[in-house]
Amino acid sequence: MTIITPDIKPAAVPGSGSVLLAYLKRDKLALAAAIFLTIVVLAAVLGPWLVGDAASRLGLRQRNLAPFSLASGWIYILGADTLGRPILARLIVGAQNTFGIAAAAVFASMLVGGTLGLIAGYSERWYSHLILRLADVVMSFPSLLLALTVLYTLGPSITNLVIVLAVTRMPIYLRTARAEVLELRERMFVSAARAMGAKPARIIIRHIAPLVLPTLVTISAIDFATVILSESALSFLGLGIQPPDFTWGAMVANGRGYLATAWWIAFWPGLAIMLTTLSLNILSNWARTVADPQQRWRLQTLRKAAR
Amino acid sequence: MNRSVHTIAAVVLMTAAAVPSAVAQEAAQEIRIVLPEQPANLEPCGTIITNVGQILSQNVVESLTVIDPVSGQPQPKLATEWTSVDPTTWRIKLREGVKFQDGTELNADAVVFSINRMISGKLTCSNIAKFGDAKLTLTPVDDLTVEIKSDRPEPIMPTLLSVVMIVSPKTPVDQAVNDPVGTGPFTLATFSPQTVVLDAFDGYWGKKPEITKATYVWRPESSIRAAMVETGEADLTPSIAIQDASNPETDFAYLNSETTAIRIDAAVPPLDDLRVRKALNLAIDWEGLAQLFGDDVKRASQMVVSGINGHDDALEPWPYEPEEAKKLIEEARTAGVAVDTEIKLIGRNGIYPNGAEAMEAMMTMWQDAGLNVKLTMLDVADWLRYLQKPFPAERGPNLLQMMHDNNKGDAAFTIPIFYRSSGSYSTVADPAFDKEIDEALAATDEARTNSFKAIFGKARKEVVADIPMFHMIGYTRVGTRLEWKPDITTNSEIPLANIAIKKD
Amino acid sequence: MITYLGRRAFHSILSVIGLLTLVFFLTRLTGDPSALYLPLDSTAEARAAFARLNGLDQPIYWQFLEYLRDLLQLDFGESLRQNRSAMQVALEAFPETLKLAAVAITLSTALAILVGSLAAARPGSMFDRIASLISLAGASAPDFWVAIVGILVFAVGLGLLPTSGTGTWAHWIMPTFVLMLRPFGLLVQVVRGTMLSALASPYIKTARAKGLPRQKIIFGHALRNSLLPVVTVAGDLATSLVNGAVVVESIFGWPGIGKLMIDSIIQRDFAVVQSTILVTATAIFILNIAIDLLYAVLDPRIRY
Amino acid sequence: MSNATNPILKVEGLTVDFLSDDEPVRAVDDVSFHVSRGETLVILGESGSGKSVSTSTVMDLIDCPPGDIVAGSCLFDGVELSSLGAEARRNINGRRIAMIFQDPLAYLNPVYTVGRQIEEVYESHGAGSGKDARAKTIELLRRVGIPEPENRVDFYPHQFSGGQRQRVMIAMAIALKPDILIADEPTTALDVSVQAQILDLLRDLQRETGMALIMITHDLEVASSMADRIIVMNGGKVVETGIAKEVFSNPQHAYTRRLISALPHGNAAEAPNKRSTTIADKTLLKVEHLTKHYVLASGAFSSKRTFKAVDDISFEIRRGETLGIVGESGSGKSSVARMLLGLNEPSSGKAVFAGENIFEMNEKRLMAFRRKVQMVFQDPYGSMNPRMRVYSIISEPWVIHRDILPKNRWKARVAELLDLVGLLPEHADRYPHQFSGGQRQRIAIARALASEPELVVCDEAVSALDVSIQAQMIDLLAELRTRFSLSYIFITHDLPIVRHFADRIMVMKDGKIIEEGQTSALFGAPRHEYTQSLLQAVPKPKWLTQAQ
Repeated sequence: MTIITPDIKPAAVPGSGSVLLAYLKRDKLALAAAIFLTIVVLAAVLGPWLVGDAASRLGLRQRNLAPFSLASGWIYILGADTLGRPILARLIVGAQNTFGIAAAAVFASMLVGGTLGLIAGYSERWYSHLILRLADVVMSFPSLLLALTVLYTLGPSITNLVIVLAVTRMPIYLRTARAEVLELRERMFVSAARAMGAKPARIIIRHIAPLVLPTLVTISAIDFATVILSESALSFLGLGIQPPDFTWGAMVANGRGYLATAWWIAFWPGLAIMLTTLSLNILSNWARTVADPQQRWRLQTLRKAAR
Repeated sequence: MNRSVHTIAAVVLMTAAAVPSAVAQEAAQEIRIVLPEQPANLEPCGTIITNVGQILSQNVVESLTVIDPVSGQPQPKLATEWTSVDPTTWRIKLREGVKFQDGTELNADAVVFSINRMISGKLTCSNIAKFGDAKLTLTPVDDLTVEIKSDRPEPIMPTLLSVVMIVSPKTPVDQAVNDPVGTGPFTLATFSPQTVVLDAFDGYWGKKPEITKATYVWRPESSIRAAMVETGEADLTPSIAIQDASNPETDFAYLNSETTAIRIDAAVPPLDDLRVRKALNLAIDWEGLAQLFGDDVKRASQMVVSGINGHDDALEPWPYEPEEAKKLIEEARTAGVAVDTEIKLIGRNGIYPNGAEAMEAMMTMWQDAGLNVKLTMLDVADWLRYLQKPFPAERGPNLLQMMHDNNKGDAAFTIPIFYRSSGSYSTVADPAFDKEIDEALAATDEARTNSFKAIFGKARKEVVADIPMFHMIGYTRVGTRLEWKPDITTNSEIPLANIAIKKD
Repeated sequence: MITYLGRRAFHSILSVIGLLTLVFFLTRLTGDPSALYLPLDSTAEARAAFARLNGLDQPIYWQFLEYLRDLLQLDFGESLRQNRSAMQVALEAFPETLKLAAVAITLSTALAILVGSLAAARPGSMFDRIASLISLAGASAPDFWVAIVGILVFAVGLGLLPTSGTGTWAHWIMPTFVLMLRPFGLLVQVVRGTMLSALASPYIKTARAKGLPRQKIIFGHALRNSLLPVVTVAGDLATSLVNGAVVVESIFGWPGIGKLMIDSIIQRDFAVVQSTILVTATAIFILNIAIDLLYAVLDPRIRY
Repeated sequence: MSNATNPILKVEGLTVDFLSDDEPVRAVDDVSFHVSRGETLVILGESGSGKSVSTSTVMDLIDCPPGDIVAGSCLFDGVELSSLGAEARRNINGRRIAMIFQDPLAYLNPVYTVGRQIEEVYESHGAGSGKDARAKTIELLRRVGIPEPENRVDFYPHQFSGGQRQRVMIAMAIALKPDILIADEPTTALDVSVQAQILDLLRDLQRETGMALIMITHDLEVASSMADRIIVMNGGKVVETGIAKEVFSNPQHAYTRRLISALPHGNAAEAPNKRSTTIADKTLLKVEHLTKHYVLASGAFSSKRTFKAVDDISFEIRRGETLGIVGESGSGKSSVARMLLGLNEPSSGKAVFAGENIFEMNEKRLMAFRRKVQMVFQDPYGSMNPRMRVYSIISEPWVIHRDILPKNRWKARVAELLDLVGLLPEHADRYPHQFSGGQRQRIAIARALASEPELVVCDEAVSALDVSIQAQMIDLLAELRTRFSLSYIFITHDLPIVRHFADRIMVMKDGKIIEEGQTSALFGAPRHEYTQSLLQAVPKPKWLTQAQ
């Protein structure tokens, strides 16, 4: 052992906080998206406590108050809705339901779909085929029928809305997880674990799941946006969240009749949805760049040597 | 790269510019009507369904009588006169010289055929519901006279006959149809998933209408329907939302026959307490709430509109007295009523424009008054379970959003359903009240009118089983090309014969 | 290949049967349709007659067996609303949706491939940033909102396009555009991503070492290899469009199957719900098989 | 032969940085070389030495992560390449300078036929199109030794064998008779017999066209067999340069000397013997009539075919013995390993370990057996879960076999094992990607030792490593064998590697054992023709062959 190989210096590992922050700063658009999302999440958490009362206080004499006027107080800066409630306050309070529903639905579908996908990908028993057929069925099942059935039989509630959205998004995770597993289970470290005598459960949980998870999380960021949009489409068809609860999607749906006369009722929540989904998409793009060793340099500060 | 972007932009601009004036120019005598909903079918027995009636009624098929929108009294149509032979028998004289669109003559046999087809039970017939569970027997007396017998006195038979659409005897008896043949001034030309087209019928017995062709299309969004009339793509659209009725030149408000209300489930505590029911009525800022429905709505004190036999103009609606409401609730609380029980306010999605907003507003107002009201918005089918008997077993205290449409001229279409203990929507169970109602239904003329008024008065002041809200306003946008004004009947029919084209 | 197709078809038929069974029972869970078909004030007798007339008085398992029996005889039932064969209703509406969906997905895929490739050719450039932002913004807006604003602006405000309906090619512009927004936005991202990794792959180095012109490298070598994931995503998006462009159809009065399906569901028109689902599910399964075959065309390494 | 006075390509003082977050990484530092027509220049170096970067700069192939040419000049045929515009530069690539790469499967576009990819060269340089280009392409394929070129021209890259793919790459490169051909590790992924053919082809073509050949390799034998002149690179710098024979016979720089001494293929007399000294008589594993069939998917019109991956093989191994299984790709040697490890089911046959047939063991017995047999895989990076720390990787056998070690002793034992394989205890907290290839293989060995096995199966365990690291690994394995009286099954395609390590050697071809014997006997007098060809395929130095 005479030759000591130089210990190859590990490249900056994506994952450590300061490095990520530096990468974020390099991409101004992603930075803006991150800041916007932070603000929205803060609003969702603190909103009801801050402006909860204002959001549900009737002001029938301030119906459809136009925006950009401070005459009725700063809370009316974005105007008022059809019952004279300040839109700003409702946006802030509505963020909680919007994010809560989307997060719960995405999480549930990722958990269930991911688990089923892991099983369907690793095992070749009969239940794997059953899972795949199930995914086929859900894929070709109109989500609206599901929404109506669930809302009728279980009653309209936020939980049931989450169930509907989660079930309809589930096949995406199932199929992605399965496809990843099909590739991963042929990897050598899985063979190594099997050679050591590891049981399938251990291989799936310890070896495969952690490698599938990042892909699923990447999908979930975009899916989060999709769920917000689906929820608003359900509201448009009258199958979404039911009053007095509301989300941004429901606000747009309710305000759509006023686009010609009081555009601000549907515009602000629509803008909020758009900026949120846009931010999520931008951030997931950024995350993909960070994760890709061949693209990561675009986010790095490239210092040339002096010459 | 840049060049391709420019090319794309140029192509887009060119396409935009090249669009031929998107507004389809209809020939002068042809009109286009845009409805909110696609008619599921065109069975003449279903004309009381708004979107069927607005196409067929008085255009393709005609009834024996029509109701005068002002007086509420039946007027001749295919029947020219009618007489009551005895309390259960009416004799109807038919118009002479009327031909169906397939060439068949209108005669007593055709009328008997049409009514028998309606009551046969071999097809789903909505219109028959207006007759309740009455059993009818028909006999042709001579070629143009028909005798109608019912199993119990039917003082308003001529009014009821306004829902009887007379169809050609060649119509199948046991099958609903989509190609109705009637006596009206228009024949059905096409019925596709996109349009219904009516053509003028040359052999019409009455005055020849100005319109030669009418095309019906449908769009659910009120704003789009309004836009279509504005851009000239359509000439007329009924029931647009108040916020879209922004152009006084084209948008007409009309008092429709609809009355909105909240039904109080008076059978379940704490709503069985009269003080609570009164408080519910007093706690609403009616003037503020009216903002949601437009300046022209009328505050309601009873479930029928003016013009219906039995409507009491003198009956005062509930005022807005929040303090009084709070006081009543406190009284009830002191008397041991569980006023803090959660009360379900059951709304129906899309029941009328701004219906959900109204429910939200009312919920907030009741909460302010100290009641624990929680809103649930339901889909039609689900909501129906609460509306109709038998009610769901575990329904709990509930308030139900509803809308009642009586355009048939008589309070008999209203009172028994709501206030008689057997009424399918009724939460009232008062034998004395039942008796009063039965007597009123059997009465005729002025006695009938007065006893109906008395019942409405009692319902408002003593029973308080509902919260009458407003007599609603409909808005119709009529293109500048047309000479026509909507009225109380517009919700059930749009007679093309009454529409004229403006002469420039 | 033939074995493969047979197996796929067999699986698809199993799935369709499962789907129809599920739909049958789920729709019946949503309650009795008689309340919706009869006027609010009709009598109990009338309701009973209605149930009898439409076979709704039978126990549900019996109704299901009857449904299966009829299905084998290619009888798909009568529409409660429309008084005619439910399958006829569904088959009338389906081509309308298919036309719209096909145009929208084809156009958005083609455009996305162009824009995505150009963006990937110069990552980080102005074109890349603007293209990404615009495509994502389009995909992020609620479609019904865009549709209504579009009508208000282009039909009412500028008078360039008809508000809604069918007929001339001008009627196609807005529905297609609205329907394209989301597929286009997503596909641009997919194309851009796969193109970036394709452009970094070894065979591109070979192409450069051969001295190929740049556009040939991008569109000839990298793009061709990027098409597989694009086809997958486009296929999924097409599936969701075939399954009902409900929002666009109902706003623009497009007489498609999505609108028919939602109307039938709300109206509890069971036979039509079943028929629409049978039609769309069949179309989706055929689409999936077609996509599998397309894979084999695009990638010679894939053989079934 | 060499024409140093008028080189076709002259690189002077080339310095290239790769940019990233930290200080720029200097990939190539002040590198100069030149090559003349008809001459072969070999750039020799291990991975990371910068040997590919300099030629990529010449081809203008460097972009990501962004390379930054700090200094230097590339004069091609008297023209400074960096002064040319993109179009002029493109015109040189493929036409005047061509390049072939290590892994032709990845470097050929999978979705186009090979014919189309070659025709493209003609078309994009305006040297023919359509039928003309196709005819030229077929001729070219014939020249590089593709059988039935008229048909094979329409095949896709995946339908060719590895050697044929490299021939296709070569055809593509020489299509326009370039002045220079750059070959970047052209034979690394190939079996030795195929490697010899490809090298022959390159030499023939060079003779025919008189082109200059720049060959990049880490393999000293390949280098010696091809080079007229050689430059040795290490750490981005040129450490030695000169006429090939002189460099090999009299290396000046310390690094070159180390490289040459690490050569396992060197003269048998010089190399130290690393064979086992303590072979017991007791048989550890006895394999009898082991067979593995695969049923190939049947088409619609063809009947099912079976493919015999392993065809009735029998052997045994004694405690403390090292059995080398040698064969080229597809010979079935890895299938044997996978079956012995219980990763694949055999079609028939048995393997008796400690008196019991492992294919008939119940679950409990199988668990016990798995402790006794461990495997070290070819790709140390792929065989470790990238999300697990070294500590978790090494301790995993103890998680699975709860009774090996109480949990409180794991940490200490991991440190011990790391020390045993020459790593530091603090490495336990790192992830696999933070190590070099050799270090990773050490971790894999530590993991294999964790369950205190009696038999370790090494499947191409050193093939992916640089030559100097290979020697270290062999040393380590030999040392561990002595300390723990381990037995090894050492599977490799590289016959010379096992020469001083294996006690007995088994040569496999097409699923069968064709020759078996004591190592020295086998090397001394190979009986089977195939074994002989394997031994002869090892490249001989050019100066020797030319002298003959």
